[in-house]
Amino acid sequence: MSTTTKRASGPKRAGGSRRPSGPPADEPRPGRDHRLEVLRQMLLIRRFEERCVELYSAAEIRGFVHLYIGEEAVAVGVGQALREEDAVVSTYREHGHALARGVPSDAVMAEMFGKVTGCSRGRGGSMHLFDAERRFYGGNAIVAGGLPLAAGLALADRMRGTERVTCCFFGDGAYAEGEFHETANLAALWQLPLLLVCENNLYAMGTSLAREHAQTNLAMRAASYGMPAWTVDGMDVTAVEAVARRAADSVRSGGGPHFLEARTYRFRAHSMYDPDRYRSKDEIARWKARDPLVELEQRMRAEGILDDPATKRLEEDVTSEIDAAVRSAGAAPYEPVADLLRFVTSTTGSTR
Amino acid sequence: MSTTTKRASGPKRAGGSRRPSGPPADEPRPGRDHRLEVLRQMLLIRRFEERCVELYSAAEIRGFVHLYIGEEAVAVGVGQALREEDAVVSTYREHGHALARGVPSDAVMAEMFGKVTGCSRGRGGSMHLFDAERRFYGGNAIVAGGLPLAAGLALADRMRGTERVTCCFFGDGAYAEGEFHETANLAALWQLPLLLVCENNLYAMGTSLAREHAQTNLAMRAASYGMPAWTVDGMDVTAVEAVARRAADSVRSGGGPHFLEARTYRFRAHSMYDPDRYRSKDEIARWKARDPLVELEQRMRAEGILDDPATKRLEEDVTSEIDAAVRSAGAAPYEPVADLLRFVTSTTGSTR
Amino acid sequence: MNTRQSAGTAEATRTTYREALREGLREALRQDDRVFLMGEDVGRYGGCFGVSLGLLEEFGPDRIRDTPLSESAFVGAGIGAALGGMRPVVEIMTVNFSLLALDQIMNNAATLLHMSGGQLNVPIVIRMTTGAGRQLAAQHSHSLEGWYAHIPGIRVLTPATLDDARHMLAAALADPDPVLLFEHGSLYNAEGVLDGTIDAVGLDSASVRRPGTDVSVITYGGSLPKALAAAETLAEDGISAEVVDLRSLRPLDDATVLESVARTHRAVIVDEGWRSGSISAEVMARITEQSFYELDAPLRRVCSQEVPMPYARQLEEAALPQPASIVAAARKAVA
Amino acid sequence: MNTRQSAGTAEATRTTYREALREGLREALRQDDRVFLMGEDVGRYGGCFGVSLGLLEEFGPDRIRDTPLSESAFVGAGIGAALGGMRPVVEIMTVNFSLLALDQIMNNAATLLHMSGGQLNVPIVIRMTTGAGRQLAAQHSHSLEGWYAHIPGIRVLTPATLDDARHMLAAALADPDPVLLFEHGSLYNAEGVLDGTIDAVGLDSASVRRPGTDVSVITYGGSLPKALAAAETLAEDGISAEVVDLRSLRPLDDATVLESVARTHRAVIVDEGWRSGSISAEVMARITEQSFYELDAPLRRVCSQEVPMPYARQLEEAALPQPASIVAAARKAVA
Ligand SMILES: Cc1ncc(C[n+]2csc(CCOP(=O)(O)OP(=O)(O)O)c2C)c(N)n1
Ligand SMILES: Cc1ncc(C[n+]2csc(CCOP(=O)(O)OP(=O)(O)O)c2C)c(N)n1
Ligand SMILES: [Mg+2]
Ligand SMILES: [Mg+2]
Repeated sequence: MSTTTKRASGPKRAGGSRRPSGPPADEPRPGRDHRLEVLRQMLLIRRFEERCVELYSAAEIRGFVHLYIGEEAVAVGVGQALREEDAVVSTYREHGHALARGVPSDAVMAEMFGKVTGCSRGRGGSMHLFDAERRFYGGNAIVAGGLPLAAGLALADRMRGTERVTCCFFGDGAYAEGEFHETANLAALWQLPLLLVCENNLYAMGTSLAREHAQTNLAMRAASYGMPAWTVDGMDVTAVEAVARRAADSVRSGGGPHFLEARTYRFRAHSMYDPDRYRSKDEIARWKARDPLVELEQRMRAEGILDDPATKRLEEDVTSEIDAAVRSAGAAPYEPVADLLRFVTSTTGSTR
Repeated sequence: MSTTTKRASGPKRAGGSRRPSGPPADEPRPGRDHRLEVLRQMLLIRRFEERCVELYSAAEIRGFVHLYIGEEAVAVGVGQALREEDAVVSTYREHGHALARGVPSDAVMAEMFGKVTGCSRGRGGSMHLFDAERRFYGGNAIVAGGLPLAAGLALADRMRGTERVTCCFFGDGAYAEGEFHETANLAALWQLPLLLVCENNLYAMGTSLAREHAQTNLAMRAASYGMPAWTVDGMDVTAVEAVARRAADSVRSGGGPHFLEARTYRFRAHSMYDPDRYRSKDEIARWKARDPLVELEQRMRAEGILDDPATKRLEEDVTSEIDAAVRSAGAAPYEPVADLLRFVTSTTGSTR
Repeated sequence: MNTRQSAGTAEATRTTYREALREGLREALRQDDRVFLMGEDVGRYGGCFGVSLGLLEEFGPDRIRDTPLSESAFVGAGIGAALGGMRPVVEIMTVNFSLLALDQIMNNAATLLHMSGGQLNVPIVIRMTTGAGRQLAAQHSHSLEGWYAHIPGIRVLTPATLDDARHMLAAALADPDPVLLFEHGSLYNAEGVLDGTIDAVGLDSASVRRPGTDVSVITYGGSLPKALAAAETLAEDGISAEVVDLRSLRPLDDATVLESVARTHRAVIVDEGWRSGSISAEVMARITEQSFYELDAPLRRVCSQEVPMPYARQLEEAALPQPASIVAAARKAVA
Repeated sequence: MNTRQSAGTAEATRTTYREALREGLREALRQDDRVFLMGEDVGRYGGCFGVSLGLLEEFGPDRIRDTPLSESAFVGAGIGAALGGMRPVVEIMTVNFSLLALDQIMNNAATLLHMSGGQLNVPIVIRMTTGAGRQLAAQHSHSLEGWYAHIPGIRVLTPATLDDARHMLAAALADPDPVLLFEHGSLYNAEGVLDGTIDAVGLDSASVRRPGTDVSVITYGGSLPKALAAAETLAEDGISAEVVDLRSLRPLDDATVLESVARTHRAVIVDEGWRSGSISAEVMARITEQSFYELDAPLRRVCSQEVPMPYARQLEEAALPQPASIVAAARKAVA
């Protein structure tokens, strides 16, 4: 959460889609330190997940794992607009959201290993990361199931008169669920301090946007609930950050809920089990050409604030963080089976 | 379903609200017989329900009863646009829909008496009227619960290549439920032959429109799903009929789902138990001044197609129909208790 | 311990179940400003069954919060508000509508504490009306509280007496985890005298509402008055029935049930839920597992017939447990 | 009658549970053009667990119909389509998500026939994956089929064998009422030989999968292989366990269960559902009610621990019924 000092460029054209409709981004262009931090976070997410793939093949990680690779600019860009006291509600594709929120990578990795040192004590796994201290409320694997919850967190803040923002991430698929509709209306009706971030990666599992939604302009439809709704190029972290800051500031100052549609793409399959039969190689290649990490790096190099040694340092930094996470996760104990029935209710004693 | 021969006037201003946005109604003005039939249906619904109030006081009818008085123009106007082969899905406030659909008044009355001659054999009561032969599919008392069902009926027609329309009635309150959102999207996505008729009577029980919806222009929001959506003055049966015909014709000829918002008002409380504390006397009086029955009668008198003797004949006709219905309902037998477990499953034998 | 007596002298007050519930709400709202009531028509309308009448005027629209028709969203928002430090009381009009919010109840409220490894408890209370008897037919009449009791991570309460109606809410709000509170629709108008000496009730134990020696009649909620009426009739025949009110369906207080069965060696379970897979099956299973050798006769149960509740009065009556059917079952048990 | 033998000679074919299900679907789609499959990702993706792979290519997008994420709407649309003369097979990816459609399932599918006084039957089949064992944690792993069996008006099927996977769908589609079909996630890859002489199975009766004389092990679905494995182990100890596969949880085939208990006088019920309020409680209740005097020992059950399913392998394993826990319970029963 460093300060921003230079001018950010406006949102760019999302690959193959209409011109995004975000507000003009006339925020000051971020400084070098900030840029480096953003890049570091994105790189951490990328490398972390690449390592997860290896660990999955090695059967150290099990269950369902959904990779965020390709979408890093959204979590990191939005994350920059949030403060420590804000809350984040996420989905099953949440490694990126968790890491961008500052959940320690070793706690996330240990969680995937199912270890007691995991951020959910190994009870959650990849789909259910939690960190109450950092107000990271999961980790919800029911599509759209986090939306009402986020509205409730925002309601609590509203009723208590705090200036906190609750940010809820969800997908284009989630938008079709009834819970989206109910939550959008409730949030707008009650003017809740809620930032709705729809990660439109064009697919819900194998179902493309146009086969999920009769009308695919998601931001326009969101606006019909009576809240500001903008579209942003989700591959451009600078644009995401600019729009998210503007939205979060407005939410914070009593502007009611805001909706952001981030146009993005997952570079990998939906989950480890998905043979990805439903997307063309061409389409994937076109989007990979807009890799958000590469774009940011190139921009930073063009701006003269990144060079080879710096890149190398970053890579090393991130790799050693992940190495350490894997090591400590591997070494950590499993929770004893005798504790199975803990945490079903808060109080000990009879639970049934 | 008589033919229309004269010009209908366009939709009129709904009491106290914005100008409705229906299409110009340039259909031929209906003839005298048609007008009389429309009036008769509206009168039947009105008098039928007034009798229900008496019978409720006399404890002949029990359970929840929701009156349609004041909203008759919607059921009857839309009903005129439907054909015998079409289907209707309704709510718990469905006496009007059922009668307008041609469900015999004695079968409806017997149902409210809980008699075996009732249109649901006394198992449904006021909230669950059914008539498979007339393709009247209830009578659903879960708010918005009929919407997905209606989409399914329309899907069946679509898949079988028939030209039938399914018409689904629901309220402004139902619009807030997730099932509305999901159904609207599904219908638009699959271009289902579905006519969605939202009876906006400004209240969901005691909750006014503005406290249910952040954005109260329901038709505009419906349009955002990608389907034609019009608003019509629900107190003007001629306007309702004109718009409904246009919509139904379009649906029938492959135009996909259409949405109608009928601006209307219930003159009575939500149900027999409701002390109606949440509406002002003034507001009720203002709407009663736009009684759809009175408006139609006045228009017909002005047009010279209705006079006192004709009104009297109509009233007598309707009264004797209701008298007969009450008599036969009173005389009909209750279903024997030994038959309690019938109709849990279609086949006899073990059901548990 | 089921009740806590107040120190001072207190008078017995005449009241109804509805008013007792309302007093419980009023007290909670007065004592803790984190408490708020949210649901369809809880405010201006006064609650669909009038429970919250007058509370809007006293506490304002922020704390007596009318919601749009959106069961999933406002139950979920209650869960979120609970995570955010509030103490929401969420009202769902009728148990049938709660199915629309079941995803939030099971997949979030009941599960978050565990999924988060103990980090996130959810102090929400969800109230709803349950049960038949008013000819409201198949979408407004079911008794699903026993069904809900299958879900780990929640409490399921069924206040059947005025004292429980008056005090269970406070105990529920004091619990750090989700509590579902089922109010039987046929009880709202029940009148009686509130025990002025009780100022708190516990949630963990069942209660013997009438002692007896020949047969245990185990029940809860809307069936309690019927069981007590049946016990009267049985007494006239010289059969002494002990009536046990489960009060909480999750957790179930096995101990009180088993103690009663140890005294009577015979039991009839009375339950308005559909028979198959009912909570009465669970009570039978617990007894069979733990007190098999105490039993002198097969266990019996009186449940609702397995049929969506019909509207017609004679059919609805036949579908429900009634004092006569309880009497008949108890007679067979002691035969 | 559980099965119908085909007239001609037929060969035994090696297949998997997944393929057997797919063959059942393919056959239904070929034989009746009112049949169609609808659900999230059933088409281009091939079904989230690959059951419908290849069907889109054979039958086209109208009949292998991908839906948006809208469980309530597409299940409700299935109900409507069934009313409209079609024979929909609706797939819900996982039982936890079915909670979003529960209103449609209980308040409409299960209820319409009765509410309409017999006019509207709903010939829909709803398939879903159930069960744990793959470390999918608390929102993808529950076993709610026993819970669903509480609802009158529907059938609840739990195919556990290849033959049932292959043929139950046809019988379900022939039924005029709603049928829920639960496929246990751990069975999809189960391989074996399909009995080529069977060309139809019935839905009304349970099946003795292994005869025995000392103790009845009553189970269904994903627990059947575990029960059979336990029976092997018990046999080594000289204990002869009879394994009964319920096959249908609603209606329950009491007769087969009671006959088995009449032979063995002892029973252990094995059930992946949470213990309290499980279908195993219902089985125990049925036995207690009807065969109390046949029993030589208390009934026992082996269920899932009452906990939202944890991710970590050792915890998940401990939460589920396992052959060892079945063996232990059976030993106690015969002790
Ligand atoms: C209610 C529900 N239905 C179905 C699923 C299975 N499922 C998991 S992710 C997913 C796709 C969601 O798509 P989207 O919201 O666009 O998010 P993305 O995976 O693209 O990030 C589906 C169908 C689920 N988890 N929950
Ligand atoms: C899912 C559900 N929630 C709540 C109710 C209780 N209820 C019955 S009617 C009603 C109001 C519905 O309002 P609207 O849709 O506008 O229809 P109207 O009654 O005005 O015709 C409510 C809250 C219900 N029947 N179903
Ligand atoms: Mg997506
Ligand atoms: Mg209304």
